[in-house]
Amino acid sequence: MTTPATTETPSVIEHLDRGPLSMNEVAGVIARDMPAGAYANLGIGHPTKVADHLTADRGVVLHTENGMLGMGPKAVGDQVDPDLTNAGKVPVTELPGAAYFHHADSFAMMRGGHLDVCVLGAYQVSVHGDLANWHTGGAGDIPAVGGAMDLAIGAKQVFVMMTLFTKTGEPKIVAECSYPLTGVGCVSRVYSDHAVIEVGPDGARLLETWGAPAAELAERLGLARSDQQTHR
Amino acid sequence: MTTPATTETPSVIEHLDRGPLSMNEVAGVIARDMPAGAYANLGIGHPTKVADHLTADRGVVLHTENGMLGMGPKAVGDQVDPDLTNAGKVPVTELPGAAYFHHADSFAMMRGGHLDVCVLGAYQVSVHGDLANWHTGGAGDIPAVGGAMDLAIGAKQVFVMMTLFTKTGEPKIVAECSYPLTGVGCVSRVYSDHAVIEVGPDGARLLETWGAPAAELAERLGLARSDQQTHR
Amino acid sequence: MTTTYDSVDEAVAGIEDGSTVLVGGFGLAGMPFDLIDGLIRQGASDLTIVSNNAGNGEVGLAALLKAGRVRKVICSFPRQADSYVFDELYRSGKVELEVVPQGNLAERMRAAGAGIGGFYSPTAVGTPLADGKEQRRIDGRDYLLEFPIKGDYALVSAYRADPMGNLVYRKTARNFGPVMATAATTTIVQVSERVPLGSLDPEAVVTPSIFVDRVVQVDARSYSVQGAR
Amino acid sequence: MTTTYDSVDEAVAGIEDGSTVLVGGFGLAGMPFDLIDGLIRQGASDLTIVSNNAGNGEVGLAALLKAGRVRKVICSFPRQADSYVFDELYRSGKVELEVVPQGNLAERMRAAGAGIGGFYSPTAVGTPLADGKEQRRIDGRDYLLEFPIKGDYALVSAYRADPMGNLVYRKTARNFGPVMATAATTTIVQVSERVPLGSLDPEAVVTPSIFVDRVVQVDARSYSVQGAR
Repeated sequence: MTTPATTETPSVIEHLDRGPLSMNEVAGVIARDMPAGAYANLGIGHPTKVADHLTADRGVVLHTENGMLGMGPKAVGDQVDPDLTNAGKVPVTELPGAAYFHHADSFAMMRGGHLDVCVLGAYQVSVHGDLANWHTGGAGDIPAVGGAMDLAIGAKQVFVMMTLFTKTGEPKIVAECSYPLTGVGCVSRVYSDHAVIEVGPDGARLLETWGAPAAELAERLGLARSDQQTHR
Repeated sequence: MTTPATTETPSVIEHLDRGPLSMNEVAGVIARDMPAGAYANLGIGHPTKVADHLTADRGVVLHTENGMLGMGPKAVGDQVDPDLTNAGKVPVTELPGAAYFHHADSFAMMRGGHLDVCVLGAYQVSVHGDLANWHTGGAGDIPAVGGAMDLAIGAKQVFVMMTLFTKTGEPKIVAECSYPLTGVGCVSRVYSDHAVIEVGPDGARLLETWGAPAAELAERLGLARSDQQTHR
Repeated sequence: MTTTYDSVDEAVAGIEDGSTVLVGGFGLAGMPFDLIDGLIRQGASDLTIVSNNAGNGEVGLAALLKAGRVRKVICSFPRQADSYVFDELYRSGKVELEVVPQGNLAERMRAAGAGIGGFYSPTAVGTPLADGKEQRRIDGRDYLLEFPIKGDYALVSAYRADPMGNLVYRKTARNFGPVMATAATTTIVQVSERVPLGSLDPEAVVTPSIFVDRVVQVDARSYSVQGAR
Repeated sequence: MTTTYDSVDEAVAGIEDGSTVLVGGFGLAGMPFDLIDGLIRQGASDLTIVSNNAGNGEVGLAALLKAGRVRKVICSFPRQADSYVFDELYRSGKVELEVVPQGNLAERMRAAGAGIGGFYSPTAVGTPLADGKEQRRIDGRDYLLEFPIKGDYALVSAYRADPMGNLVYRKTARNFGPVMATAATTTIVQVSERVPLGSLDPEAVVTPSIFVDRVVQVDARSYSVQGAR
């Protein structure tokens, strides 16, 4: 059951009849919000699950930065071809209307702002849309950025898919990222187990919640309760 | 008959048993000097005649900046295809092993120094290899550069094909170009009706003459007679 | 997302006065004649046209120029044997001209499409076309700083399109088309043939559909006749 | 001019100590395993390797690293589940690392091949990877100045070559190959198939022969087995 909140948060949708979403369900919500006919990049890891929720009639065309548009589902059995993988090096398939191109052309496509949506994981996202997803900053860690920084600045909209809190309960939406940045002001929305949150120049705003009212989540996240638009 | 000069110009070859070359014969000399297996661009106009003197066994591959490697001879009769022209917009043919590419890739190929030789026409060439071939500098002239400046700086060697003197007898090899420049220090050799002349950082040097001894041409060109290496 | 139109007039609808329009073609090869004729009917004026040439005879870009719709031409080679329409407008001060070396023209559009803010090109160093440009020595060689040329619209002629908008070209008619398709907000393409989904080899697609907004099929014969002039 | 060799050892002959070697492949797809094995046998050391990753398990680049031949790695993503050879060398200070965002890595090699002296990229602005780079605001957006990465050699895996050296690739094994082929003084290519002159579609050639110096055919099966790991 969906309960439109009417008091403090006029536009937020609260799903209070259930608990938080699984990451697979989060993928479903992202798929729901993907514009019809969008060209989208789903990065690696969790975000690639969004593809499982996109039906053909939506006309979403998937880009993988290792040189392909029109990527199909993961390859199974005889479909596995070592020459055809996604950016996570997982064997995938090819859909009719696909096109291959080399790495410079593929990243030109991203950097040039031609992709409609990119979905990335994150360690932290700031209320203003800064993204930290490539490096924990730990002294012993080997830095490895891959295509994350290019993806972060390339798409018209960058969606982040992540759990809203760390395993120890710390919010991953923050006033300022403490981890090394991947990009500045690049994220437009965060899709998480507890909520969909808009971020950007005007701060963070809860759009939709699961398992808890917006006011409660705003409190846990340290967002101002009055309109969820300003970080305290 | 070939008469190697032995006095003042130890390496110059003087062809004194005949008059100056026709432009078609100049094209033949350029073809003779084209390295086997070279990738070459013949620009537009006169230099395209070099192709007529290149036999298949030389393995020279022709580039045209409007997007092709492996260009064949001019198209005749039924071969004419409006979608297949050279840079001078003349219909041409395609040889086995040809490849098409777009304009940015084509000029990247040139600018990146991958062509071995480019042959261009010129108004003037300085003894140090400066090239003027795009604009007379006349007040009423409409400037039009085309690919000349890109070609001038792109190939490993730039050959100029031109008459050595203007219709009024002025040398077109000069101490400094009076026409607007196309490129600085970019020409390596001038092939003309009267002589082949090396130009570059050390000045101009006659390599081969037709119809007149090197000393006489050096005098007309204002090159120092002692070794033809320095412009007076 | 790519939309396929039944008529040229629908395909060029909405082009605003003052737009920058990238027009493909090198001479006649790859020139989108039908789209240019549509643009003339459509009526947009005060246009900046970016193309390699500035029109031949009284067709295509020459007709657009003659109709008084063009404020400025950015091209590499305006002067041709039959470019008298442009020549007269230019000499009488009725059209502005920016001459750009052909490779810089292509690369500046490539930069616009690739999200590159500027690049250092060795072309034109030491020439009059370097005037006003920032020069920089890198690794012992001199370069000029060149900025992107972005179009509001691109008019491109291709050979075949599938229903998604993937394109292939024919021979040297490819020229500026694929670059311009990446560099414009809205890319409008005329094609000789429309082919079913899955019939283009994914290894051989030249312009992926992501760069294509509108497609219209035109009579292949008319293009061919024009090109053979 | 392209030379076709009968053996991998001939194809990789002459690579000097201290060379910068561009190595194609993204993960295992397009990885030139046979050429890397040849390079290990050939013995060149003190190498700078430019590649997307820094080796998997103990094969390919990992084997080259393990053999102590690599002074520096320039890559976007060294850390992988099975990159323990690199990890240990890096942590013990035996190999240098320059991490470059994947798109900048590709574009910097493209610039080397295209004669571009430098370019302004929006990638990595405001991040630790911007440290030491020149920043410039162009048209309201911030960019970093990036310089070309040029190779002395490129090792590339392609699908088919004709006798001139024209290349086509297969699916996403294309990745860095065509870019690296343009960016190296000497480009060495392993192919699964050699095909007669005229059998590659000129419209679909991905790497024109001008970029290819040496070609050697390798056993397709061995590549396939490696890739399927």
